[in-house]
Amino acid sequence: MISLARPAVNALGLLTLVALFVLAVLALGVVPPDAVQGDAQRLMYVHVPAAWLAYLAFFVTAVSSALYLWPRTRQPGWDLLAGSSAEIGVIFTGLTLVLGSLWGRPVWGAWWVWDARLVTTAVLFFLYLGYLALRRVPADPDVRARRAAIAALIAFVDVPIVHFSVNWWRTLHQEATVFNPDLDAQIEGSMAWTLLFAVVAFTLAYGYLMARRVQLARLEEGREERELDAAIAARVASGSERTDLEDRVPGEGTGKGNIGDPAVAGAGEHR
Amino acid sequence: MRLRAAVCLLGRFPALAGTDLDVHEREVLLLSGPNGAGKTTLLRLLAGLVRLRSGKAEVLGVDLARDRRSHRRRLGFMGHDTLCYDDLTVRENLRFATRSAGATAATADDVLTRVGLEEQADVAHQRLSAGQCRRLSLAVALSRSPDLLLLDEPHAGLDPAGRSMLDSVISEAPSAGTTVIVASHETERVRSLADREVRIVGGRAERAVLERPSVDSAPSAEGGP
Amino acid sequence: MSLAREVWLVAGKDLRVEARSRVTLNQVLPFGAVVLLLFAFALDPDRGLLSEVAPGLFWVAVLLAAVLAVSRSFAVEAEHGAIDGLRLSGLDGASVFLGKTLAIAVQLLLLELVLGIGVVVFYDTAVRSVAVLVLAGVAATVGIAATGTLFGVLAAGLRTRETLVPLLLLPIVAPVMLGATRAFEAGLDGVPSEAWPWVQLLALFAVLYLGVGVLAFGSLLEDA
Amino acid sequence: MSDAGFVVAGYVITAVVLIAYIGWMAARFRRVRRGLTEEELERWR
Repeated sequence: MISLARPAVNALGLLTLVALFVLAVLALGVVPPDAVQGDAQRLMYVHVPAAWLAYLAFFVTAVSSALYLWPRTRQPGWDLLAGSSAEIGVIFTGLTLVLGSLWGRPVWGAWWVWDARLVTTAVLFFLYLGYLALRRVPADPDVRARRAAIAALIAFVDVPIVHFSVNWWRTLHQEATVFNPDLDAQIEGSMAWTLLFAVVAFTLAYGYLMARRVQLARLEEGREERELDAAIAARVASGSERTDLEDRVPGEGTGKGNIGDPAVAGAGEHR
Repeated sequence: MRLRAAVCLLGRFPALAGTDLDVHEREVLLLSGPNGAGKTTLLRLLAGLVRLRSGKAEVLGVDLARDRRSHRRRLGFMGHDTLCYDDLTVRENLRFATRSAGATAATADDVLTRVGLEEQADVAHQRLSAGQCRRLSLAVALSRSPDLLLLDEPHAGLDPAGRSMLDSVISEAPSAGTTVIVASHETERVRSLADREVRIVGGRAERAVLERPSVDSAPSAEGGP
Repeated sequence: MSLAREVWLVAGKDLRVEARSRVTLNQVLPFGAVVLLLFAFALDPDRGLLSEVAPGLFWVAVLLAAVLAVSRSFAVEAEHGAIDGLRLSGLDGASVFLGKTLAIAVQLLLLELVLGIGVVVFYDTAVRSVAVLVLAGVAATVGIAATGTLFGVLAAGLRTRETLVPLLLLPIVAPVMLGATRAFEAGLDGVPSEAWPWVQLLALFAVLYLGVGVLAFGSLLEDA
Repeated sequence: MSDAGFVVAGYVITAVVLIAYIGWMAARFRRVRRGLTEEELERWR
């Protein structure tokens, strides 16, 4: 299970901060503007790594969900990892879409184009938004984890189908993909290096955010567990106390002691 | 069957908190105790309908922590609800229950007569009265000739004829090889049928209140299957 | 009992409940028709435009109706603890999944038939290949029904299921929506042979999610 | 808006999103930690 000590997380955070700062300097100041697109092309150095990070995050979600479902590797930690990664993935998918729009407006003349890659990313955003909504529904932790893991795999299976079908759709109807945001093979040297650096910097950021998010999830889960243990202990205590006080003639009138007890009163007989 | 320190959650509430319970083969066990004590959850746990959070539970030779499903076809469960579909008739509901459990449709008709619903066989479930619903519930539980019969407040809402029918079902069960566990507030009535009574309080089983030497059950109080 | 008999038992039960309550006939079908009618208002019933976009509108209407059919399928199980009865019955999770999927698919196909006739008549579209329409329709419907049943049971025990099911289901079936629309475009007023790749895609989707459902449904039903 | 305007907007949005997310986590950390004993806090560190 991935878990970093606190100093390591802080060091990673610092490293990320420096890397992102250097990236900003490189991308905004050092690298020359693109011959065709001019300054607008500088958005590539955040847009492309954000998209990479989103896909990486969803991949991590799928792998940890599978590890949770596989009986031999089942550990609550995988569930926390899956949930944390999906959350970061959704944030960066959203960021990718916004940055793509900002890039598209000056270059394509439109905020949104029905390009295959854009549509796929948008569907991905909603897929995992639904997954996060499912995770937020309160339930028994084990039940919730299993449910979420299956939902994550259902969503992940869909990703290649969405991509494939949308790609196909747009190539059959060749209209919109004239402006391809793809990297050309003949990309200029300094641009390529900056982009590579950007991807590394964003991956560091992912590592830092994940470390923090998993720590948070672990703490919150720990608190829930403690509350549950306390509730169980209280229930056990209330039971033994009652038998001491009561004479052992069971009957209809004995429910009285329980009525004032909020835990018991809230329980009801049904699920 | 045997429970050790069983803990079950209903959502985030510990309905069962460290329950210990042994049940002998072919006995009639009464579970008494106040509302909210965990009787219903205990029966649902034995039926494999709720997950065991910690502890051990073994029912009909099956470890519930590992497998909550394979003992179900040997089980009759009568809960608060009928587990039936409003738009189907009594007979259709019962036939679906028996056939899905692998029994024949003829069994369904036998059981219908036994619980006294043969006149209502073609009435839609949504038109049944509360008492008729209880009879249907019992019929569903009996329809698969269970080894273990779990009854949750079975007398509630039944008329006198229905009650005596139910009493005879309970008292005849052991001789047919069936173990019966009844959760009930009608303690006086069920006590006369039961071999043993266990009180459930605050999610735990207290010691047995009533022990009756039974012909069929093992002599030791805490032994059992 | 064999798998086929169990599947049929569950599907037969669901269809019988449906035949008695007539919710699909009396509510879901009119709902789909109203959706198509509203599209016609929204797009200005200029006939040329409507017949051009008819396949897409048709599948949007079907998809919205499918959300209702799925939630109905599990609302029936929620009443009187019927879902507990299903779990206690000892039926295999795979049979319950396939049975419920089959029942939803049958209802949706009937609904599509009626809506389809409505589209052809009122939107004035040509029909070039019935075979394409039937094959694409069946494959798409099975895919929608399978994913719908999966998400239906996933949300069955939850209080927010009415809103959660569409949020989960609609993005997942985006490829079905796309494929079915393209195939219908080809089959209605296009070149029918262009539909085959899309029909294959729809079939792939259906088979894939039938497989996922067979594997995962039992475990989801236990925690519903 | 000029090209440079779009670029600046993009970089600012990226920074804001990152900072907001980290800030949101920090707020939740504070809330959870309020319920912890000293010993548990130590173990977490």
